[in-house]
Amino acid sequence: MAQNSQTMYLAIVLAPLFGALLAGFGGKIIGRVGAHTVTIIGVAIAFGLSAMTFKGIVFDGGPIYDATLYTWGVIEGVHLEVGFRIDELSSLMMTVVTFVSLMVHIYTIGYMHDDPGYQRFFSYISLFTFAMLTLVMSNNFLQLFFGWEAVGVMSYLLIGFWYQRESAIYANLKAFLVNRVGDFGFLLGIAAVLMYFGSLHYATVFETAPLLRELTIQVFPGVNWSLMSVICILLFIGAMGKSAQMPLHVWLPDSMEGPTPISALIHAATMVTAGIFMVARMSPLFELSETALSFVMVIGAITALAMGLVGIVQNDIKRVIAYSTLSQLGYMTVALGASAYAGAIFHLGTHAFFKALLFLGAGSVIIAMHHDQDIRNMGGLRKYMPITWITALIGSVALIGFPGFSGFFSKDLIIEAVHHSELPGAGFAYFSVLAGVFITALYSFRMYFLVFHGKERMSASVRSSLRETPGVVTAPLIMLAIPSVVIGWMGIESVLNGELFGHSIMVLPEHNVLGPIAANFHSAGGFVLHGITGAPFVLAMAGVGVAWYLYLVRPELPERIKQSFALLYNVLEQKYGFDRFNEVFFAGGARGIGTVLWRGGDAAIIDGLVINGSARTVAWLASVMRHIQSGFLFHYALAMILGLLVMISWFVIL
Amino acid sequence: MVEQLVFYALSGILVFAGSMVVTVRNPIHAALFLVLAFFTTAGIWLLLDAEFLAMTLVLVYVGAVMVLFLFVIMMLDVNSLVMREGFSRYMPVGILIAVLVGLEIATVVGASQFGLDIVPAPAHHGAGYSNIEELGSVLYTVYVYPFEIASVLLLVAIVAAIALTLGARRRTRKGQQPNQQVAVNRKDRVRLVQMAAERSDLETP
Amino acid sequence: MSLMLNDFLPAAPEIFLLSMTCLILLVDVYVPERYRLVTYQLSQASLVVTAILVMLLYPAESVLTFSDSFVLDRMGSVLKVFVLLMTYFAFFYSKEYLRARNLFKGEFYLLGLFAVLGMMVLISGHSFLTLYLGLELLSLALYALVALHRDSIVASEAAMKYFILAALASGILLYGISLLYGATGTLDIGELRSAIGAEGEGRNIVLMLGLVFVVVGIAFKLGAVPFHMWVPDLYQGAPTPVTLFVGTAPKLAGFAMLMRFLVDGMVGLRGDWSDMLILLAILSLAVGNVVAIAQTNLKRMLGYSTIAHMGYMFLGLIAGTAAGYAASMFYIIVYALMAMGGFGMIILLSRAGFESDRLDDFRGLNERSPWYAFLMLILMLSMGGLPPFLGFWAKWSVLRELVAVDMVWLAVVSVVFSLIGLFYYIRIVRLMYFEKPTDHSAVAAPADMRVMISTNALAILALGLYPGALMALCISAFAI
Amino acid sequence: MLADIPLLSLIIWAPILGGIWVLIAGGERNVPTARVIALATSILTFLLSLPLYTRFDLSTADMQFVERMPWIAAFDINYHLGVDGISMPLVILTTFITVIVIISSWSVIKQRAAQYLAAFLVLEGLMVGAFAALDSILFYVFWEALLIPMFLIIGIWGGPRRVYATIKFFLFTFFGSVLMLVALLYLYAQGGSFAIADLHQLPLSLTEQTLIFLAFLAAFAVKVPMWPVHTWLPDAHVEAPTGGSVILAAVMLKLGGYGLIRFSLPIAPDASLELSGMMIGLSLVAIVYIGFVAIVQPDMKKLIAYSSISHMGFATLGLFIAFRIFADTGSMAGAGMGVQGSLVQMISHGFISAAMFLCVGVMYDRLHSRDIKDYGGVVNTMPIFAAFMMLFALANSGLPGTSGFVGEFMVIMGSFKANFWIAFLAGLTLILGAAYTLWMYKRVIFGPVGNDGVAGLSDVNGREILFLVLLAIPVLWIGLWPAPLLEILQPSVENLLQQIAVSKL
Amino acid sequence: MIALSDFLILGAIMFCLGVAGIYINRKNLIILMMSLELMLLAVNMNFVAFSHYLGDVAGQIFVFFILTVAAAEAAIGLAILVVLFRNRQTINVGELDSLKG
Repeated sequence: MAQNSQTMYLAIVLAPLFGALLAGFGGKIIGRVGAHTVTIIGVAIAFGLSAMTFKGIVFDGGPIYDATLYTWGVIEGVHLEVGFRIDELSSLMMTVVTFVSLMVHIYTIGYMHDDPGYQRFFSYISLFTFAMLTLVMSNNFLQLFFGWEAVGVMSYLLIGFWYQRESAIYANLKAFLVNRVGDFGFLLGIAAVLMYFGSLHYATVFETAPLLRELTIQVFPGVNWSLMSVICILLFIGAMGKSAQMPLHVWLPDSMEGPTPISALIHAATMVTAGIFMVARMSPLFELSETALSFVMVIGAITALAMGLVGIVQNDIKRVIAYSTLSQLGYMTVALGASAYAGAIFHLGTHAFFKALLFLGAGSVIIAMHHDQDIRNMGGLRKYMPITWITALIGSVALIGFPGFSGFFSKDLIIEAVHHSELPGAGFAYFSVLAGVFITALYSFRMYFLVFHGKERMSASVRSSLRETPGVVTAPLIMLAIPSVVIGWMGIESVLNGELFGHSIMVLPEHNVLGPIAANFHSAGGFVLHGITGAPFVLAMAGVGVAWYLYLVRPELPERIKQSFALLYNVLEQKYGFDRFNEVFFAGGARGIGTVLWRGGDAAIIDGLVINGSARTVAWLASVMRHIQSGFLFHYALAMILGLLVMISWFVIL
Repeated sequence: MVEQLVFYALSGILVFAGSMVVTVRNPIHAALFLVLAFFTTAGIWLLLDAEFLAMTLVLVYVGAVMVLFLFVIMMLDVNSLVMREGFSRYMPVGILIAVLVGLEIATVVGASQFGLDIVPAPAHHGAGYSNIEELGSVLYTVYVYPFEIASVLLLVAIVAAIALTLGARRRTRKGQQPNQQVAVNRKDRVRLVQMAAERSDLETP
Repeated sequence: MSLMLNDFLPAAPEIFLLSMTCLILLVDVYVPERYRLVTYQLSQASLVVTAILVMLLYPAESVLTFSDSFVLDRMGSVLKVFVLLMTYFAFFYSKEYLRARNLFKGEFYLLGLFAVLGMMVLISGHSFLTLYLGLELLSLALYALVALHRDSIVASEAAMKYFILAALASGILLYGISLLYGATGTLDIGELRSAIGAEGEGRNIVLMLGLVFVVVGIAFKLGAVPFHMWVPDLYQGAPTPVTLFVGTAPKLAGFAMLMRFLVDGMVGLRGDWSDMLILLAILSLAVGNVVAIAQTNLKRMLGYSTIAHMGYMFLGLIAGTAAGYAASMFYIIVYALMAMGGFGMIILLSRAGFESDRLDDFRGLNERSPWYAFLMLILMLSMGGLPPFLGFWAKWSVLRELVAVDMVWLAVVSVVFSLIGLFYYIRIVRLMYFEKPTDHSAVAAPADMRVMISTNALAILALGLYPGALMALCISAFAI
Repeated sequence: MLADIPLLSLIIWAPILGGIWVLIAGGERNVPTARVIALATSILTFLLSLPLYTRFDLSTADMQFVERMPWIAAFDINYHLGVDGISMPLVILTTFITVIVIISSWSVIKQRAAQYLAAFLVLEGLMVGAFAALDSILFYVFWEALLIPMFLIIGIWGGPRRVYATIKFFLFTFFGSVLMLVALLYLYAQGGSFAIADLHQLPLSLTEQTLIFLAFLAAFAVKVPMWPVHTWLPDAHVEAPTGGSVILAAVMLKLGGYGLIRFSLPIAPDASLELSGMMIGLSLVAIVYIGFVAIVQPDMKKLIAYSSISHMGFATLGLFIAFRIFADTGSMAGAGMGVQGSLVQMISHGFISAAMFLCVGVMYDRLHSRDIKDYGGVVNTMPIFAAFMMLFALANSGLPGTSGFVGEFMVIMGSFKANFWIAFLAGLTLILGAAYTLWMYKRVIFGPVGNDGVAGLSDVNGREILFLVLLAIPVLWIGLWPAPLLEILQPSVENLLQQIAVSKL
Repeated sequence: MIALSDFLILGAIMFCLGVAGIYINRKNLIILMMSLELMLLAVNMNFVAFSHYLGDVAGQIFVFFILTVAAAEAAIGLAILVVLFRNRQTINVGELDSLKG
């Protein structure tokens, strides 16, 4: 049995890898069709097996699998291994990842149809799937980090897929470096884990963790910090990078430079959730540090609110969705901070579907618009693209958390959970998530109205060619729209009663914010009814209403508001100046320091002064001393006598 | 007393002669002062019962070496060379150094180490003493090896001097030879050659 | 006092050499110019036979003869063999050079042989008198050799300078000897040693003054700073074969003189003379290595390099142990071998009208002749003290002894200077390998010369790979 | 039977004799023959070195394949060779990289090709000798002698400022070495032996140890190179021909780290402990300072050279955090992570830096420029090459799954144990390394075709693919499964830690 | 009675005169060579004096050899001088500087 499941899990991981290698190295041989065939088969196998695993573990109560595949290395008795831990959490993630990936693969056939890098692209996204699976299936920190970095690299490659575009290769470098900042913290966190636990194996670490709860360490001499807080915050810094939390969010909007919206989708629906997944996975550690939880919650809250605000002023359809993603990630992070890990993962799942839907819908629009992405040039598209329109509407409604749609369940759960949280910062977080609901509704429907309703602002030539996109594009839309509607109904109960995650997530009793909600929970329908009476619903509706008024009824108003709140607008337009600051301070600073150290330190002081300086001194000495050898006999004799005189004086007289 | 008087007198002459050797400009004068120095030294050596050496000094040095010096001076005709410049402006420093060296040596070998109270003067030899005999008796026995080397040394000097100065001198000097240039005759430069107006060998190829 | 045949036996090599020299002198007078080679061959044969005699007479312990004024000991025998070997090579290398410049005359070889005789006398000298006479015999022959190229302006200038300064130095040496004689009443090295007694016993101010003068005299002979001024001028000015000769064998004799005076005679004043040698060594290392950098003439540069090498050689003596003396001896032998190769290369590359003694003449040698460039590389890097060449072991030996007596600071000083020294040696390598040649003519040297120089340079490498035998030989020379 | 073969001697002398053969049989007029002989020799040597691995006894820290013959009897100096878990991988690294170098310079070097190949073969033998020597003087001879071929390689076949660079390289290294020589002689004076094993046992006072440590440091720090004696490296690399850079970075720098492990640490453990703070400081300066300097380099080779310094900073850091851990906890438990990491880092850097320099070499052979600004959009014309370079660039920035990660990871893990801030500063390399490597990659490889030169590039040929693949294999292998390597290192590192944990005072 | 030190000091004076003669004289090589003779004379003076006061004949023997050597040396020195003069038409010390640096 164990052998069988190991083979199966290996198959899940290796099938996409195999496809990727075939498409990557044999791209020329197997051709375009061959490339997408092998990769889709690979991912499909992975999805099928993942779904089986999910079913086996969650519904059939199958055993949790935790075993080593091979020993990576043994250092001083510490076994560093590569292995799988398949439990509720990871099987869920596997399913989500492979499903989204499968959809992406299919969608790509149409979207990338004319791209010369067709095979390469399939290879990349399959490889990405492999990396993501490595990450989620890991049973130890080392492999987690492997996957972690691997998805980073794949996102780097994907964003820079169109390597001829200056903006793309700028964005991918930026994404990689910002992620590296997170990884830096993450790696330090792993180092701390290894040092104090003596192992990187999840099970061992989680088992030992409560014993080390009271341990403090001194990062700064004389200041005692709880070990758990330090570890968790360090790990969370990694999550901040990957899940694009402030202030490490800057890479995500730029990453939309990748082939839209496929790589964008990967970033939005899959890779960025790695951070959320990781924190949930580490719940046995985070639970032990309220400081860390508070930190997580506050960061998440800031991100949720601030990024939503930026979303309002964006005009690029992908960017609006990107900022929306940032904001939603903030929600998930808040949930994590509130110890509502299940809620976070739930939102992660629902978000994956409706956001994927939105991205693919946007992609569909972009295809139709001949790769014009500016929503100010759109309008009234619903007439031309009915399927896209309907599915986009479903997506938007789900996003704003309209009761009954999937987003509603997860988002309401988070808001409730935060409400129940008693950690420092919970108040602020609660305010943020509530305000966020309004803002989400505002930017979502701003986009929706501008794209699908109102005046048709595109050029005549574009308008004349506007038509619904082909089946390979719309099919995934429809397939994603269905779960966007139903997944909430299906999931909410098992999330709340703990069935879905079993023991894969640990929550301490004093942090159990989902407990009270579960206690009041009777049925999904009841939850929906309860939701209609709650503040979030009102705020969402207000948001939709404002959007309707501003962008459909009085389209000239936004311009006036923009002018009267120019300062605020500019701040949002500049995305709070993060990019500029990073560009000037970090990028410029690093180059500046580098130049100073190089020209000043290496070239001037070490080389110029010390090395060449001493060489020059010797050369100078040589040229001076050779003149003592004047060629005149009397000087020679004088030197001898002087030598004699000195020697007599020194050795005889003195 | 007399001995001392003679010694100081001779010493004074010797030092004077020595100073003159190194300071006069004319090498012939210098050579003559050196001869004077040798003579006075020989005198002083007589005070030290070194009759053979005193004689040798006069014979070898004055009789051979100094003559050789003078001979070379004459041969090179250096007297006619212009000797305008005097001593260097650094001469005071040079003299100072020499004086310092002298003073240092003198402190060491002075009365504190070799005064009469430490090294008493030995009695002079009696009338029957032969310095030559004493030297001779050891020179060819105890010192036969150095003696042989000395002979080789002289041989080297002969070989060297001959090798350096004798032999067919190659005329590769670059300098002008005015006396020879002025003294040329027509016959040295111009040769009249008799030849036929036509070449005879061309007729019979 | 009567001499038996047995008393002559220890000096048999010297006697043989002298006889042969006289014979060659006569032969040379009578053979016609075109058979001049006979003189050369006879000279070489004499050297070989003399060397064999020396080896046959290799003594188990020191033997004194000629009223103790001659000593036959192992150090002396080893040095003599090497003196003869160097001279053999020097004569060999010089043959073609002299022929090409119409200098191939008997006098060169005769004077050379006389110089060898002087060196052997010096090496075996066991009284001030024999040491002095040996030194003078050597010097007189060398003066004449330097000036032998009578048409050369620089050679005669070099000879004159050398003559005046050497005479000054021997005056100083003699003055020192006179003071030592006055202080101890003896001219014999053995008696001097017992008169001074154990270290620190018989020390007095007169002895010290005498010691200073003697050290200065010897330092001049070896070319230690500040008594080195003659060295670069002589090296540059003298015809290359003479430079080669002056730069090799007499160094061994100089070393022997140093040993006879300071170690055999005045070991009781070791503390004092080693202080003096420290001063001379540091100055030599500094001046030699630094000034060499500024040179453009290879012979002159090698002159400065000699000065520096003498500084290193002193280090072993400063250590003041038997092993230290052995290290110094090893050093001086190794140095002589390297210098021989270096000057040999200059001779090899020269031809009539072209001395090949400027650094620039070596430019791009690797393109003209990779083999000779490689040989020169070996020689230069060996002089620079780089393993696996023999020169490294020489430095290694003296440094080892220095460190063994806790004079690490001096060792560090000397290695710092060796860094500077390395710079000018690799400059040659640089010219040969990294630059384009200005002169593309092929190396024209007869085959026997090529073989000899190759042997010479490869010996530096081979002995570098297996230095044990030569080291053991030097150590055994001082084993008691 | 097989056990009697003097394997190490063969590995040392086969390439040296092969080099001589190349010069004699190949010569300048017969370069193809020279190439074949050189390649055959290098492959033969590599094959000869493989039994070192296959027949290596993993259970012991003792020296294996030991050969011992008297060399200089008067001073008890022996021709004494042997390898343990620390030196064995380095020997194989050397023989492997030499094969790569010979292949890589197959048709690239036009001038005096036979001499070039011979120099590398001789160099190979000498480097192996240095790694395998168990007598300090033998080690020193190899150590110094290998300067000579390197000096010539840079000087003859190098770039425009080659003379300056090579002389700087030569004098820098020589200066360090001679101080080491004095230290060795001092140790001999104290203990009467030059055998490295005896030196390890020699009791020394703290002052002695400190001075000896500093003397050794002068030699090894220059080779590693550590800040501030690193400035020869960028110059040397920039001017050296590709093969020279490869050997320099891949093997010669390792000699410095190896020297620290073999000499400094066990001979002067107390001084190492005393000075570990300084050493860690210098290592961190190398990592951070040099990381910043690397970012702004306009020349690809210089950039990689600086990155080498930065990476070698990890090697030295890993060694000396052991002492901090020891000072803090009183035991060496946990210190092995850093030391092993340091060794892994050295070996991995051998492959990665070689690959990076070869990548630059591949471009240089085509465009004859190393300036980043002369490139741009190379991927358009050389996609296969770009893929390889991407792999190596990522390895250079320490991506997990490549060998570059393993060493850095282990050292950071180890240094966290010593001090949070050490790990923090060391960890900065994650960002800096990625920044300088990928920024360069971006400017060179990505983007639209930069100029006509780039437009005319042809992709890598079979020979180039061959050596890039050959290098990619170990890079990935060590990255994905370092266990075999760690297994080799483990006993020797443990033994080393035991040695240095015992005070000599 | 004359003290030994008197002879020695006389010798010292002569020695210094000789030495000084070599380097303060910048004109004439022949005078330089004469100065050398003065130095040797000083040395001889020392030997003879010591020999007398020590009652040891060896000193005088040494002087005998010094005289021999000095004569030989003078011969060679003058021969070199002649060669030099033939080459350069001068024996001016101050012009003897083609080798330097």
